[in-house]
Amino acid sequence: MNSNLYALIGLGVAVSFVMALKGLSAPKTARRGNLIGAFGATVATVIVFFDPSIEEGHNTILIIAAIAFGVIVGVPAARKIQMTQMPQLVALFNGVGGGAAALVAIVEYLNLGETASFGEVLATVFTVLVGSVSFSGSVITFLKLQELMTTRPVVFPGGRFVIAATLAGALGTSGWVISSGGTTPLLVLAGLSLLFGVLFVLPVGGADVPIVISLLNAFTGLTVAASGYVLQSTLLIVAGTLVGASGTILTRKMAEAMGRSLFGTLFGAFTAKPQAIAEGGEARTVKSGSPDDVAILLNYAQRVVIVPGFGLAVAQAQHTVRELADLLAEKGVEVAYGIHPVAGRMPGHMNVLLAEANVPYEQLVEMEEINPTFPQTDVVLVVGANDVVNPAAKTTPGCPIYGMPILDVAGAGNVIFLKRSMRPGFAGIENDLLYDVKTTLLFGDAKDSLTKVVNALKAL
Amino acid sequence: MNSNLYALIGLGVAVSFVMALKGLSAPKTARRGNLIGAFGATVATVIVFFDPSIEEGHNTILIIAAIAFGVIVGVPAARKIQMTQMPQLVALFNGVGGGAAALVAIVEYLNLGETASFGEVLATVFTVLVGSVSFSGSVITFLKLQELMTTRPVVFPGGRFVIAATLAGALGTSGWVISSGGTTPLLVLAGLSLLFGVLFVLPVGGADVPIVISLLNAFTGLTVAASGYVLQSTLLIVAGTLVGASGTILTRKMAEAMGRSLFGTLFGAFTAKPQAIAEGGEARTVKSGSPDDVAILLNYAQRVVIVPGFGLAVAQAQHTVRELADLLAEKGVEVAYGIHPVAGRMPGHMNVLLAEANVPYEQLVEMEEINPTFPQTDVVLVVGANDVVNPAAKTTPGCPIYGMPILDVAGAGNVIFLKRSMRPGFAGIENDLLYDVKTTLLFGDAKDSLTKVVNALKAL
Amino acid sequence: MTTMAILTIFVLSVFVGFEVVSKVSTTLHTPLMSGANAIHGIILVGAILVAAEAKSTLETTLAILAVVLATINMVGGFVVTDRMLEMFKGKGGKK
Amino acid sequence: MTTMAILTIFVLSVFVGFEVVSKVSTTLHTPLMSGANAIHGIILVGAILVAAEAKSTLETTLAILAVVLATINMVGGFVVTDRMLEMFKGKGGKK
Ligand SMILES: NC(=O)c1ccc[n+]([C@@H]2O[C@H](COP(=O)([O-])OP(=O)(O)OC[C@H]3O[C@@H](n4cnc5c(N)ncnc54)[C@H](OP(=O)(O)O)[C@@H]3O)[C@@H](O)[C@H]2O)c1
Ligand SMILES: NC(=O)c1ccc[n+]([C@@H]2O[C@H](COP(=O)([O-])OP(=O)(O)OC[C@H]3O[C@@H](n4cnc5c(N)ncnc54)[C@H](OP(=O)(O)O)[C@@H]3O)[C@@H](O)[C@H]2O)c1
Repeated sequence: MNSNLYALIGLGVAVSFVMALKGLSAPKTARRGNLIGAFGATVATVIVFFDPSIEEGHNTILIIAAIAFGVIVGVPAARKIQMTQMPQLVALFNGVGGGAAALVAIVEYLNLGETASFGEVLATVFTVLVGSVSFSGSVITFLKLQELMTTRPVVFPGGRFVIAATLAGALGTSGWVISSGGTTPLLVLAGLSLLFGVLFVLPVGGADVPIVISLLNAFTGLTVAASGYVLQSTLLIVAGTLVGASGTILTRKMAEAMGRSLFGTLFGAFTAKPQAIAEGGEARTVKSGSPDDVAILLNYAQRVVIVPGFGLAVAQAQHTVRELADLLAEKGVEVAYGIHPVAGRMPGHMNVLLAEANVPYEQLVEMEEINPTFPQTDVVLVVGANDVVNPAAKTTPGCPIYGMPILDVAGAGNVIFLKRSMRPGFAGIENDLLYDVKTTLLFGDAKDSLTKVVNALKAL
Repeated sequence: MNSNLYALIGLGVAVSFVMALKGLSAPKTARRGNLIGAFGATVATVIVFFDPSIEEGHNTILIIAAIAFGVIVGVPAARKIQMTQMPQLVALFNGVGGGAAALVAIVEYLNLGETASFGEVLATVFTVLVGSVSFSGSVITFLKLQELMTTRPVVFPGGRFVIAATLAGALGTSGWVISSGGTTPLLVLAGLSLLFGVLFVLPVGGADVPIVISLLNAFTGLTVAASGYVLQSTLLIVAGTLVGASGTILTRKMAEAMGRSLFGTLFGAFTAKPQAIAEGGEARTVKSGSPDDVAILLNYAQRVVIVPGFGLAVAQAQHTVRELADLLAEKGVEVAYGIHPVAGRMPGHMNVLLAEANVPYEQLVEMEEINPTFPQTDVVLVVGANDVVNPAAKTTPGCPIYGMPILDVAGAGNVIFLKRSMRPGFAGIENDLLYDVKTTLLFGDAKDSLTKVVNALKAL
Repeated sequence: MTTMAILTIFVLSVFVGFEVVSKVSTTLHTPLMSGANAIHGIILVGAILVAAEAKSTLETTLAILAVVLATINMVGGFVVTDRMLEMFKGKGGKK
Repeated sequence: MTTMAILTIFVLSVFVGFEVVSKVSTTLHTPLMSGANAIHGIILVGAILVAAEAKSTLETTLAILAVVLATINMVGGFVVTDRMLEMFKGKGGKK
């Protein structure tokens, strides 16, 4: 293919990525934006086979087979995954991207051999280091989110020294690669970087994992840009930098939405004082109620606020909750949903679920707006939420969610929790509100409980 | 200077321009943004003397003298100009920028001679054409705004053919330059382009002149980018393109604020039907009042809306209007200012003036918000405004302001106009509202009239 | 391409990246992250380039592995983003 | 610098220019226009470059004229913009 035409198409693809990101940042255009990006990526993948710099036909069959295999693995995973498990899938996709970038850098390094310029070696080292960190870090976030390992910060004695030593080792090895070259130091670098990725993510509290995914995502973008430099592909430079820059902004925005600083997220576990929660110190009593009790409370309320959380997603109770809300509205009760920005397991999770259940948009009220209305609210119905209403975020410095803004449901007349047990939420900390005199607990799966309450209400 | 360092500083300057534009688009950061831009420009001007590609010392004294002369002309003009004349000054500054770009292109063309590549000749032709249009067009807008010539669209029979012929001539000459080269065709091109600039702006209605300034501003930006291509200066390419792109967006936004399409602005005069206003056909009567009449009307009102316009700026009546408003507020009358986006002679003109007079920000109400409140308003006090309240914008297709959203003051109980005569406003069209039964006219300079009204009010 | 050109392109891309997402609402954080994630799957292009030049078995193996991983990143990323956004269907216009 | 690099830089600059002003309020239209106007006064750099290379009297005359015009554009533009913005002083924080 004519090399000017080829470069022009590459520029067009870069533009499509800008438009994709732009589209994705507004609800109206989000889906179209994603499709534009997918289209651009497809074009880029097809035309690269006509790159004037490559030897035609070499390894082509193998490459096409590899792509087909990747599609066969990736598409069904993306299609079948449940909404509740979306974040870990995104983490995994990000990780494989980082891994791919590191591999590309290694192969190109082997290929260039002695002819590699200083800049190229530097970019290679950067890609291998950051790409490996992104890969292993993403795998750990996956394990945490999938609850294949504990979601709490993992800190071991002297942990911060081990981390610092690993990082120093990785940086030292980078110097080694740059000064003397060769394959061995590069592989050592990859190994140390993988280890560092693991150590880096382990101490992050589960609640902060999405922030880390977003950060690793930005990192991977930068490795792609660095690969673009080595491979002399403007498209990779632009696309990678775009992701790196927008990912950084996004990470900061997500941290803000959770009321944390980025620094605190990453290193909080080291600086926090050990928690002094007297677990089980005194056996406190809770008030548990029947579906009928709950129905009566709701029936005589003027205003009810429903606070959905992760449990609603697990129980797939969004349709039942809607039924209950409609029933109450018919009875003249004012109903609103209080949406915490990080309720559930991904930002916007609750909006997605309730949108799926056709809950009218006007009933979804964001945290800042709903908080002042709790004192005028008679009953708050907390459906499978816990951390987002936990007053410890305000009262217990050092706990994993300290500093996160919460829904101030304690201001309302009555609080009803629908959950299955006394187990804590994602952050793994006790919720004092469960023991409050205002609180009634209705144990059981959220969907079952809601169905019972609806029936009881109808019978009243 | 080391050429890498030189290029790096250039990149830094480009970044400072991005930050300047970004700063300028939010009120809090606007001033700082402008200063950052000025700083970047100063740095660029100093370091260009160390450009590795130029012969050291050649013409340096002359250049520094020229810069000093430019400063001596430019700074006092910018410092002394009255707020009301700001737009024409901006137009003039833009014009000289376009002229400078055209001259630079011509000199570089002479300098390159036979060695100019096809791309360079193309960029030169573009710069000369567009730069010259920008120059002469800006001069005409200056003359219009300064009212050294009529502000109404100038259309002469067959005008559109003359314009089309001039444009065709300019494009033909461009082809001539590209195909055969040489100085003569380039100078012919410059001449034809200057003529085209004049013809292009003449038919634009005075009210649309700021839009044209903004458009020419964007054009000039593009010529700077093209010069950057010829001179191989990344800084000029980036800075020029930034201005070209942001200027285009700004032009569209300004046109929107005035409720016009860009196309209509530029070519409206040709497509509009000739106006059939029966000027002086029947002698219509107006109701003129004394300051005492006005004071009484205001005194017994519950709610008064003040609509400031260009006449307020001319009369420098902003402080007196504030005094009146404070007096009314003391008497328990509810007072608000209705701000039309294009009242005055530049966007935001009224905000600037009223801010200068320390009018509390809360009292300034934008058009969309104030319009629904007119039916609940007893008295509207129109101070030196005309076009922005002219119902012809809704009722008379083909008039220069047709389609512009207006302040619906006719919905209020009484309308008082403070103006000096029955002369029309900027757009040069009659205002039927002046003849309305609801309307009282208080003739005289706005500041004098307001002072009299204040005194009458105090005496009541 | 000169180093300065690359640096300029890099800096400008940073600005575009910053600006383009600066107005995103909380609701769209996840789809945006996921979409950006899919975009860096464009490393697939790099993987194909090195695979097409790979000579030794080691190089070929690593490069082909990179192609597989990058494909999963890209294709999976776009599909999962689309699925997420589908949920907003019919609601999207309202905010 | 290659043509492709220049084209890429151009396209990215267009996006930056579009995005950076996309949120401006009506109140700031004039200062923004005037500030952008001052920025294209950077043609002064070009004028100085050609003036420093000018050989014939014609070239020198035209180039020096360009330097004068560009200086007026740049310096006057920044000063007048600053004056405009000064008016908002103390009010700026409110919107
Ligand atoms: N949105 C995000 O971006 C995001 C991402 C990652 C992490 N996070 C973190 O996730 C947490 C979100 O808070 P949250 O209040 O929504 O969730 P949560 O604190 O994790 O609480 C969920 C509650 O739902 C209950 N539950 C689980 N399955 C249930 C079922 N089938 N029926 C009824 N109840 C059920 C659980 O109690 P039982 O086990 O007793 O039933 C648990 O107390 C925050 O810590 C946040 O930082 C958020
Ligand atoms: N804001 C912008 O961006 C901008 C830029 C350029 C053009 N424009 C156009 O300018 C117009 C603005 O409308 P506008 O209503 O503000 O102004 P206008 O329509 O020009 O009317 C101004 C009125 O003020 C009166 N006046 C002038 N000097 C006065 C004085 N010393 N004391 C009292 N009255 C005085 C004039 O009448 P007398 O002569 O009888 O006193 C005139 O009727 C629109 O057509 C708009 O499109 C706006």
